Amino acid sequence: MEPPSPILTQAPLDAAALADLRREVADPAAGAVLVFEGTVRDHSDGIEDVIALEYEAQASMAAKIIAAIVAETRAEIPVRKIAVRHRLGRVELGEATIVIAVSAGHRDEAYRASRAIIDRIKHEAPIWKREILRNGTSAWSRGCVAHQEKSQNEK
Amino acid sequence: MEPPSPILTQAPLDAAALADLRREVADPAAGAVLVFEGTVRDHSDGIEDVIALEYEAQASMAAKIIAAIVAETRAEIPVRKIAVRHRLGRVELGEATIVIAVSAGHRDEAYRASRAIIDRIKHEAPIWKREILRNGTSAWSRGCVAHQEKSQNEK
Amino acid sequence: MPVIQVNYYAQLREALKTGSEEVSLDLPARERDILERLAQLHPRQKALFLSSRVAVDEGYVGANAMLDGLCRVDIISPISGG
Amino acid sequence: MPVIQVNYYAQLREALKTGSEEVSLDLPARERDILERLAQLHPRQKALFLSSRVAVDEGYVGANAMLDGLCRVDIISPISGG
Repeated sequence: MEPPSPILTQAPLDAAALADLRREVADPAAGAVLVFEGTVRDHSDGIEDVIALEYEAQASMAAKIIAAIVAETRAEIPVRKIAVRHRLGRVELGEATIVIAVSAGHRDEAYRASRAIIDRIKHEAPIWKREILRNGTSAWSRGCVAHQEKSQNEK
Repeated sequence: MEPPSPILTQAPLDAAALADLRREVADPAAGAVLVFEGTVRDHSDGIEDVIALEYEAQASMAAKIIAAIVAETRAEIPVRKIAVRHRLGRVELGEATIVIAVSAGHRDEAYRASRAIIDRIKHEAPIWKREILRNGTSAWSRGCVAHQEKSQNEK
Repeated sequence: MPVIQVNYYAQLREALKTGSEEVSLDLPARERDILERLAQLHPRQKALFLSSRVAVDEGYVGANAMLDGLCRVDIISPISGG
Repeated sequence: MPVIQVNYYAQLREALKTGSEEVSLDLPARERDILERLAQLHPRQKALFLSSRVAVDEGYVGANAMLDGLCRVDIISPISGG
Protein backbone atom coordinates (compact mmCIF):
# COMPACT_ATOMS: atom_id res chain seq x y z
CA MET A 1 0.00 0.00 0.00
CA GLU A 2 1.47 3.32 -1.06
CA PRO A 3 1.37 6.19 1.43
CA PRO A 4 -1.13 8.94 0.49
CA SER A 5 1.72 11.40 -0.09
CA PRO A 6 5.48 11.16 0.02
CA ILE A 7 7.17 11.81 3.34
CA LEU A 8 10.20 13.33 1.64
CA THR A 9 9.44 16.23 -0.62
CA GLN A 10 11.22 18.80 -2.76
CA ALA A 11 8.21 21.14 -2.40
CA PRO A 12 8.29 24.01 0.11
CA LEU A 13 6.66 23.31 3.47
CA ASP A 14 4.93 26.68 3.39
CA ALA A 15 1.72 27.97 4.95
CA ALA A 16 -0.40 26.03 2.46
CA ALA A 17 1.50 22.80 3.17
CA LEU A 18 1.14 23.38 6.92
CA ALA A 19 -2.60 23.85 6.50
CA ASP A 20 -2.77 20.61 4.49
CA LEU A 21 -0.92 18.69 7.21
CA ARG A 22 -3.19 20.22 9.84
CA ARG A 23 -6.22 18.96 7.92
CA GLU A 24 -4.64 15.52 7.52
CA VAL A 25 -4.61 15.04 11.30
CA ALA A 26 -8.06 16.54 11.97
CA ASP A 27 -10.12 14.07 14.02
CA PRO A 28 -13.38 14.50 15.95
CA ALA A 29 -11.89 12.61 18.90
CA ALA A 30 -8.83 14.86 19.10
CA GLY A 31 -8.61 17.32 21.98
CA ALA A 32 -5.09 18.41 21.06
CA VAL A 33 -3.21 19.05 17.84
CA LEU A 34 0.50 19.77 17.86
CA VAL A 35 2.42 20.91 14.80
CA PHE A 36 6.20 20.90 15.09
CA GLU A 37 8.35 22.61 12.48
CA GLY A 38 12.08 22.49 12.24
CA THR A 39 13.10 25.73 10.57
CA VAL A 40 16.26 27.10 8.97
CA ARG A 41 17.91 29.56 11.34
CA ASP A 42 20.60 32.11 10.59
CA HIS A 43 23.28 30.37 12.59
CA SER A 44 24.23 26.99 13.96
CA ASP A 45 26.73 26.01 16.60
CA GLY A 46 29.65 28.35 15.91
CA ILE A 47 28.57 29.20 12.35
CA GLU A 48 27.09 32.59 11.48
CA ASP A 49 25.31 33.89 8.41
CA VAL A 50 23.55 30.73 7.32
CA ILE A 51 21.22 31.66 4.45
CA ALA A 52 19.92 28.21 3.47
CA LEU A 53 20.26 24.49 4.07
CA GLU A 54 20.45 21.85 1.39
CA TYR A 55 19.18 18.37 2.21
CA GLU A 56 20.15 15.05 0.69
CA ALA A 57 18.89 11.62 1.73
CA GLN A 58 19.04 7.94 1.02
CA ALA A 59 15.45 8.71 0.20
CA SER A 60 13.83 5.27 0.04
CA MET A 61 15.51 4.21 3.28
CA ALA A 62 14.71 7.52 4.99
CA ALA A 63 11.04 7.26 4.00
CA LYS A 64 10.90 3.68 5.26
CA ILE A 65 12.56 4.56 8.58
CA ILE A 66 10.33 7.59 9.15
CA ALA A 67 7.24 5.49 8.38
CA ALA A 68 8.47 2.86 10.86
CA ILE A 69 9.08 5.54 13.51
CA VAL A 70 5.52 6.83 12.99
CA ALA A 71 4.08 3.31 13.21
CA GLU A 72 6.06 2.48 16.35
CA THR A 73 5.07 5.76 17.99
CA ARG A 74 1.41 5.02 17.24
CA ALA A 75 1.83 1.60 18.82
CA GLU A 76 3.36 3.07 21.96
CA ILE A 77 1.35 6.25 22.49
CA PRO A 78 -2.43 6.51 22.00
CA VAL A 79 -2.63 9.29 19.42
CA ARG A 80 -5.26 9.83 16.74
CA LYS A 81 -3.33 10.81 13.61
CA ILE A 82 0.23 11.62 12.59
CA ALA A 83 1.53 13.29 9.43
CA VAL A 84 5.20 13.93 8.67
CA ARG A 85 6.99 15.73 5.82
CA HIS A 86 10.73 16.24 5.48
CA ARG A 87 12.24 18.55 2.89
CA LEU A 88 14.88 17.59 0.37
CA GLY A 89 16.84 20.09 -1.70
CA ARG A 90 17.45 23.70 -0.81
CA VAL A 91 15.50 25.24 2.08
CA GLU A 92 15.76 29.00 2.63
CA LEU A 93 16.19 30.86 5.91
CA GLY A 94 12.97 30.77 7.94
CA GLU A 95 11.44 27.95 5.91
CA ALA A 96 10.48 24.61 7.44
CA THR A 97 12.78 21.63 6.93
CA ILE A 98 10.45 19.15 8.64
CA VAL A 99 6.85 19.26 9.82
CA ILE A 100 5.35 16.77 12.26
CA ALA A 101 1.60 17.07 12.91
CA VAL A 102 0.02 14.96 15.64
CA SER A 103 -3.54 14.84 16.92
CA ALA A 104 -4.49 13.06 20.13
CA GLY A 105 -7.29 12.82 22.64
CA HIS A 106 -5.18 14.59 25.25
CA ARG A 107 -2.25 16.96 25.04
CA ASP A 108 0.19 14.78 26.93
CA GLU A 109 0.07 12.13 24.22
CA ALA A 110 0.42 14.75 21.49
CA TYR A 111 3.54 16.25 23.10
CA ARG A 112 5.13 12.90 23.83
CA ALA A 113 4.51 11.51 20.36
CA SER A 114 5.68 14.66 18.59
CA ARG A 115 8.87 14.80 20.61
CA ALA A 116 9.60 11.10 20.18
CA ILE A 117 9.18 11.34 16.42
CA ILE A 118 11.47 14.33 15.88
CA ASP A 119 14.11 12.92 18.23
CA ARG A 120 14.10 9.55 16.48
CA ILE A 121 14.14 11.02 12.97
CA LYS A 122 17.19 13.08 13.88
CA HIS A 123 18.98 10.02 15.21
CA GLU A 124 17.90 7.40 12.70
CA ALA A 125 16.90 8.77 9.27
CA PRO A 126 19.68 8.75 6.63
CA ILE A 127 19.39 12.44 5.80
CA TRP A 128 22.20 14.99 5.57
CA LYS A 129 22.25 18.74 5.40
CA ARG A 130 24.73 21.19 4.03
CA GLU A 131 24.87 24.72 5.44
CA ILE A 132 25.06 27.45 2.82
CA LEU A 133 26.58 30.68 4.09
CA ARG A 134 26.16 34.26 2.96
CA ASN A 135 29.78 34.39 1.75
CA GLY A 136 29.02 31.71 -0.84
CA THR A 137 30.74 28.83 0.93
CA SER A 138 28.98 25.75 2.22
CA ALA A 139 29.78 22.73 4.33
CA TRP A 140 28.08 19.54 5.43
CA SER A 141 26.80 19.74 8.99
CA ARG A 142 28.63 17.74 11.57
CA GLY A 143 26.17 14.92 12.11
CA CYS A 144 25.53 12.18 14.65
CA VAL A 145 26.40 8.55 14.15
CA ALA A 146 23.15 6.96 13.01
CA HIS A 147 21.42 5.21 15.85
CA GLN A 148 19.84 1.84 15.33
CA GLU A 149 16.63 1.08 17.16
CA LYS A 150 16.07 -2.37 18.54
CA SER A 151 13.04 -2.83 16.34
CA GLN A 152 15.18 -2.32 13.26
CA ASN A 153 17.78 -4.71 14.62
CA GLU A 154 15.28 -7.53 14.62
CA LYS A 155 14.74 -7.47 10.89
CA MET B 1 1.60 49.43 26.34
CA GLU B 2 -1.33 47.57 24.83
CA PRO B 3 -0.70 44.09 23.43
CA PRO B 4 -0.80 43.94 19.62
CA SER B 5 -3.95 41.82 19.70
CA PRO B 6 -6.20 40.52 22.46
CA ILE B 7 -5.31 37.18 23.98
CA LEU B 8 -8.98 36.32 24.48
CA THR B 9 -11.05 36.42 21.35
CA GLN B 10 -14.57 35.70 20.15
CA ALA B 11 -13.23 35.14 16.61
CA PRO B 12 -12.68 31.59 15.30
CA LEU B 13 -9.13 30.25 15.60
CA ASP B 14 -9.32 28.90 12.06
CA ALA B 15 -6.65 28.21 9.44
CA ALA B 16 -6.19 31.92 8.76
CA ALA B 17 -5.77 32.68 12.47
CA LEU B 18 -3.27 29.82 12.81
CA ALA B 19 -1.27 31.21 9.89
CA ASP B 20 -1.29 34.66 11.54
CA LEU B 21 0.01 33.23 14.82
CA ARG B 22 2.66 31.28 12.94
CA ARG B 23 3.83 34.52 11.31
CA GLU B 24 3.81 36.31 14.68
CA VAL B 25 6.47 33.93 16.03
CA ALA B 26 8.62 33.83 12.87
CA ASP B 27 12.21 34.63 13.79
CA PRO B 28 15.46 34.23 11.84
CA ALA B 29 17.15 32.76 14.93
CA ALA B 30 14.44 30.11 15.41
CA GLY B 31 15.29 26.51 14.58
CA ALA B 32 11.98 25.19 15.91
CA VAL B 33 8.39 26.37 15.84
CA LEU B 34 5.71 24.56 17.80
CA VAL B 35 2.00 25.30 17.46
CA PHE B 36 -0.27 23.72 20.03
CA GLU B 37 -4.03 23.72 19.57
CA GLY B 38 -6.57 22.60 22.07
CA THR B 39 -9.56 21.42 20.03
CA VAL B 40 -13.17 20.55 20.73
CA ARG B 41 -13.60 16.79 20.72
CA ASP B 42 -16.78 14.78 20.51
CA HIS B 43 -16.59 13.44 24.04
CA SER B 44 -15.06 14.18 27.40
CA ASP B 45 -14.60 12.00 30.45
CA GLY B 46 -17.81 10.01 30.54
CA ILE B 47 -19.77 12.39 28.28
CA GLU B 48 -20.64 11.47 24.69
CA ASP B 49 -21.98 13.49 21.78
CA VAL B 50 -20.38 16.83 22.56
CA ILE B 51 -21.10 19.14 19.62
CA ALA B 52 -19.63 22.39 20.92
CA LEU B 53 -18.09 24.12 23.91
CA GLU B 54 -18.98 27.54 25.20
CA TYR B 55 -16.33 29.55 27.02
CA GLU B 56 -16.75 32.28 29.61
CA ALA B 57 -13.98 34.11 31.45
CA GLN B 58 -13.19 36.78 33.94
CA ALA B 59 -11.66 38.22 30.81
CA SER B 60 -9.43 41.00 32.10
CA MET B 61 -8.00 38.76 34.82
CA ALA B 62 -7.57 35.83 32.43
CA ALA B 63 -5.73 38.03 29.90
CA LYS B 64 -3.48 39.37 32.66
CA ILE B 65 -2.70 35.91 34.01
CA ILE B 66 -1.98 34.47 30.56
CA ALA B 67 0.30 37.43 29.79
CA ALA B 68 2.11 36.83 33.10
CA ILE B 69 2.48 33.12 32.31
CA VAL B 70 3.99 34.00 28.93
CA ALA B 71 6.38 36.53 30.49
CA GLU B 72 7.45 34.10 33.22
CA THR B 73 7.98 31.32 30.69
CA ARG B 74 10.14 33.64 28.58
CA ALA B 75 12.18 34.47 31.69
CA GLU B 76 12.70 30.78 32.50
CA ILE B 77 13.19 29.21 29.07
CA PRO B 78 15.24 30.79 26.26
CA VAL B 79 12.66 31.00 23.51
CA ARG B 80 12.41 33.51 20.67
CA LYS B 81 8.71 34.42 20.45
CA ILE B 82 5.42 33.32 21.96
CA ALA B 83 1.86 34.05 20.81
CA VAL B 84 -1.29 32.84 22.58
CA ARG B 85 -4.99 33.09 21.77
CA HIS B 86 -7.88 31.65 23.79
CA ARG B 87 -11.42 31.51 22.48
CA LEU B 88 -14.44 32.89 24.24
CA GLY B 89 -18.03 32.11 23.24
CA ARG B 90 -19.17 29.06 21.34
CA VAL B 91 -16.55 26.82 19.71
CA GLU B 92 -17.74 24.04 17.40
CA LEU B 93 -16.54 20.43 17.23
CA GLY B 94 -13.06 20.26 15.70
CA GLU B 95 -12.36 23.96 16.14
CA ALA B 96 -9.48 25.27 18.25
CA THR B 97 -10.22 26.60 21.73
CA ILE B 98 -6.66 27.76 22.38
CA VAL B 99 -3.57 28.18 20.24
CA ILE B 100 -0.05 28.53 21.63
CA ALA B 101 2.71 29.27 19.11
CA VAL B 102 6.34 29.22 20.27
CA SER B 103 9.56 29.71 18.33
CA ALA B 104 12.95 28.89 19.82
CA GLY B 105 16.52 28.29 18.79
CA HIS B 106 16.23 24.61 19.62
CA ARG B 107 13.32 22.24 19.82
CA ASP B 108 13.76 21.34 23.48
CA GLU B 109 13.02 24.91 24.55
CA ALA B 110 10.03 25.08 22.22
CA TYR B 111 8.49 21.90 23.64
CA ARG B 112 9.18 22.84 27.25
CA ALA B 113 7.79 26.36 26.89
CA SER B 114 4.69 25.25 24.98
CA ARG B 115 3.89 22.58 27.53
CA ALA B 116 4.51 24.86 30.50
CA ILE B 117 2.18 27.51 29.07
CA ILE B 118 -0.76 25.22 28.34
CA ASP B 119 -0.41 23.46 31.69
CA ARG B 120 -0.32 26.75 33.59
CA ILE B 121 -3.22 28.30 31.67
CA LYS B 122 -5.36 25.29 32.48
CA HIS B 123 -4.53 25.55 36.16
CA GLU B 124 -4.53 29.31 36.63
CA ALA B 125 -6.63 31.26 34.12
CA PRO B 126 -10.20 32.10 35.27
CA ILE B 127 -11.93 30.56 32.28
CA TRP B 128 -14.85 28.16 32.27
CA LYS B 129 -16.38 25.95 29.63
CA ARG B 130 -19.81 24.52 29.18
CA GLU B 131 -20.28 21.33 27.16
CA ILE B 132 -23.13 21.44 24.68
CA LEU B 133 -24.48 18.02 23.74
CA ARG B 134 -26.27 16.79 20.65
CA ASN B 135 -29.49 16.24 22.63
CA GLY B 136 -29.71 19.97 23.35
CA THR B 137 -28.60 19.85 26.96
CA SER B 138 -25.47 21.47 28.31
CA ALA B 139 -23.48 21.52 31.52
CA TRP B 140 -20.47 23.32 32.93
CA SER B 141 -17.36 21.15 32.88
CA ARG B 142 -16.12 19.88 36.16
CA GLY B 143 -13.10 22.12 36.68
CA CYS B 144 -9.98 22.23 38.83
CA VAL B 145 -9.54 24.48 41.82
CA ALA B 146 -7.58 27.43 40.50
CA HIS B 147 -3.93 27.14 41.33
CA GLN B 148 -2.00 30.13 42.51
CA GLU B 149 1.58 30.48 41.38
CA LYS B 150 4.13 31.83 43.78
CA SER B 151 4.82 34.76 41.51
CA GLN B 152 1.17 35.81 41.77
CA ASN B 153 1.28 35.38 45.52
CA GLU B 154 3.95 38.03 45.86
CA LYS B 155 1.83 40.83 44.48
CA MET C 1 -19.80 45.79 58.80
CA PRO C 2 -18.36 46.85 55.39
CA VAL C 3 -20.37 46.00 52.29
CA ILE C 4 -18.41 44.78 49.28
CA GLN C 5 -19.31 43.89 45.71
CA VAL C 6 -18.98 40.17 44.96
CA ASN C 7 -18.81 39.07 41.32
CA TYR C 8 -19.78 35.63 40.04
CA TYR C 9 -19.02 33.81 36.81
CA ALA C 10 -20.04 30.69 34.95
CA GLN C 11 -21.69 28.03 37.11
CA LEU C 12 -21.87 30.24 40.21
CA ARG C 13 -23.38 33.11 38.20
CA GLU C 14 -25.98 30.71 36.82
CA ALA C 15 -26.72 28.99 40.12
CA LEU C 16 -27.12 32.31 41.95
CA LYS C 17 -28.98 33.89 39.02
CA THR C 18 -26.82 36.98 39.26
CA GLY C 19 -23.36 38.10 38.19
CA SER C 20 -22.91 40.37 41.16
CA GLU C 21 -24.25 41.14 44.61
CA GLU C 22 -23.49 43.32 47.63
CA VAL C 23 -22.43 41.40 50.71
CA SER C 24 -21.66 42.65 54.21
CA LEU C 25 -18.46 41.15 55.51
CA ASP C 26 -16.29 41.38 58.61
CA LEU C 27 -12.88 42.78 57.64
CA PRO C 28 -10.01 42.09 57.80
CA ALA C 29 -10.65 38.59 56.51
CA ARG C 30 -8.82 35.74 54.85
CA GLU C 31 -9.93 34.05 51.63
CA ARG C 32 -11.52 31.20 53.57
CA ASP C 33 -13.54 33.61 55.74
CA ILE C 34 -15.02 35.26 52.65
CA LEU C 35 -15.91 31.92 51.02
CA GLU C 36 -17.50 30.64 54.22
CA ARG C 37 -19.55 33.81 54.56
CA LEU C 38 -20.82 33.39 50.98
CA ALA C 39 -21.54 29.71 51.57
CA GLN C 40 -23.56 30.70 54.60
CA LEU C 41 -25.59 33.13 52.48
CA HIS C 42 -26.06 30.54 49.71
CA PRO C 43 -25.98 27.17 51.45
CA ARG C 44 -26.95 25.20 48.32
CA GLN C 45 -23.70 26.34 46.67
CA LYS C 46 -21.55 25.59 49.72
CA ALA C 47 -19.41 22.93 48.01
CA LEU C 48 -18.79 25.18 45.01
CA PHE C 49 -17.84 28.15 47.20
CA LEU C 50 -15.47 26.09 49.29
CA SER C 51 -13.62 24.92 46.17
CA SER C 52 -13.45 28.47 44.77
CA ARG C 53 -10.67 31.04 44.93
CA VAL C 54 -11.02 34.74 45.68
CA ALA C 55 -9.48 37.31 43.35
CA VAL C 56 -8.92 41.03 43.87
CA ASP C 57 -7.56 43.41 41.24
CA GLU C 58 -7.23 40.59 38.70
CA GLY C 59 -5.08 38.40 40.94
CA TYR C 60 -5.76 35.51 43.30
CA VAL C 61 -5.45 36.69 46.89
CA GLY C 62 -4.08 33.38 48.12
CA ALA C 63 -4.95 31.46 51.25
CA ASN C 64 -2.78 33.38 53.68
CA ALA C 65 -3.32 37.05 52.89
CA MET C 66 -5.23 39.10 55.48
CA LEU C 67 -7.50 41.29 53.40
CA ASP C 68 -8.77 44.69 54.38
CA GLY C 69 -10.21 47.71 52.62
CA LEU C 70 -11.88 45.55 50.00
CA CYS C 71 -14.48 47.06 47.66
CA ARG C 72 -14.87 44.28 45.16
CA VAL C 73 -13.93 40.61 44.92
CA ASP C 74 -14.27 38.03 42.14
CA ILE C 75 -15.19 34.48 43.06
CA ILE C 76 -13.36 32.01 40.82
CA SER C 77 -15.05 28.63 40.99
CA PRO C 78 -13.08 25.60 39.68
CA ILE C 79 -11.74 26.52 36.25
CA SER C 80 -11.86 24.58 32.99
CA GLY C 81 -10.16 26.73 30.35
CA GLY C 82 -7.68 25.69 27.69
CA MET D 1 36.61 -12.51 -3.16
CA PRO D 2 33.01 -11.30 -3.85
CA VAL D 3 32.57 -7.88 -5.39
CA ILE D 4 29.74 -5.75 -4.03
CA GLN D 5 28.28 -2.37 -4.94
CA VAL D 6 28.92 0.30 -2.30
CA ASN D 7 26.79 3.47 -2.37
CA TYR D 8 27.84 6.80 -0.91
CA TYR D 9 25.85 9.90 0.01
CA ALA D 10 26.45 13.48 1.07
CA GLN D 11 29.92 14.21 2.41
CA LEU D 12 31.28 10.74 1.54
CA ARG D 13 29.90 10.98 -2.00
CA GLU D 14 31.56 14.36 -2.37
CA ALA D 15 34.85 13.38 -0.79
CA LEU D 16 35.13 10.22 -2.92
CA LYS D 17 33.81 12.01 -6.03
CA THR D 18 31.44 9.13 -6.72
CA GLY D 19 28.06 7.93 -5.51
CA SER D 20 28.90 4.30 -6.01
CA GLU D 21 31.79 1.90 -6.55
CA GLU D 22 32.48 -1.82 -6.79
CA VAL D 23 34.55 -3.19 -3.92
CA SER D 24 35.91 -6.69 -3.38
CA LEU D 25 35.23 -7.89 0.12
CA ASP D 26 35.76 -11.03 2.20
CA LEU D 27 32.38 -12.45 3.23
CA PRO D 28 30.85 -13.21 5.65
CA ALA D 29 31.69 -9.93 7.36
CA ARG D 30 30.47 -7.71 10.14
CA GLU D 31 29.65 -4.00 9.74
CA ARG D 32 33.02 -3.05 11.22
CA ASP D 33 34.90 -5.27 8.74
CA ILE D 34 33.20 -3.56 5.80
CA LEU D 35 33.93 -0.07 7.13
CA GLU D 36 37.57 -0.94 7.82
CA ARG D 37 37.96 -2.36 4.32
CA LEU D 38 36.58 0.89 2.84
CA ALA D 39 38.80 2.99 5.11
CA GLN D 40 41.76 0.98 3.87
CA LEU D 41 40.80 1.77 0.26
CA HIS D 42 40.20 5.46 1.05
CA PRO D 43 42.56 6.27 3.93
CA ARG D 44 41.82 10.03 3.88
CA GLN D 45 38.20 9.27 4.79
CA LYS D 46 39.07 6.78 7.52
CA ALA D 47 37.52 8.82 10.37
CA LEU D 48 34.31 9.31 8.40
CA PHE D 49 34.04 5.63 7.49
CA LEU D 50 34.64 4.54 11.07
CA SER D 51 31.78 6.75 12.28
CA SER D 52 29.45 5.51 9.54
CA ARG D 53 26.80 2.79 9.59
CA VAL D 54 26.17 0.14 6.97
CA ALA D 55 22.68 -0.35 5.56
CA VAL D 56 21.31 -3.19 3.45
CA ASP D 57 17.80 -3.29 2.00
CA GLU D 58 16.94 0.09 3.53
CA GLY D 59 17.81 -0.95 7.08
CA TYR D 60 20.87 -0.59 9.28
CA VAL D 61 22.62 -3.95 9.60
CA GLY D 62 23.75 -3.31 13.16
CA ALA D 63 27.10 -3.99 14.76
CA ASN D 64 26.59 -7.67 15.47
CA ALA D 65 25.08 -9.17 12.32
CA MET D 66 27.29 -11.52 10.32
CA LEU D 67 26.59 -10.55 6.71
CA ASP D 68 26.83 -12.85 3.74
CA GLY D 69 25.50 -12.92 0.19
CA LEU D 70 25.65 -9.15 -0.08
CA CYS D 71 25.24 -7.46 -3.48
CA ARG D 72 24.86 -3.87 -2.41
CA VAL D 73 25.42 -1.81 0.73
CA ASP D 74 24.75 1.84 1.57
CA ILE D 75 27.26 3.70 3.70
CA ILE D 76 25.47 6.08 6.05
CA SER D 77 27.93 8.65 7.38
CA PRO D 78 26.88 10.69 10.46
CA ILE D 79 23.38 12.04 9.80
CA SER D 80 22.02 15.56 10.24
CA GLY D 81 18.39 15.46 9.14
CA GLY D 82 15.39 17.05 10.81
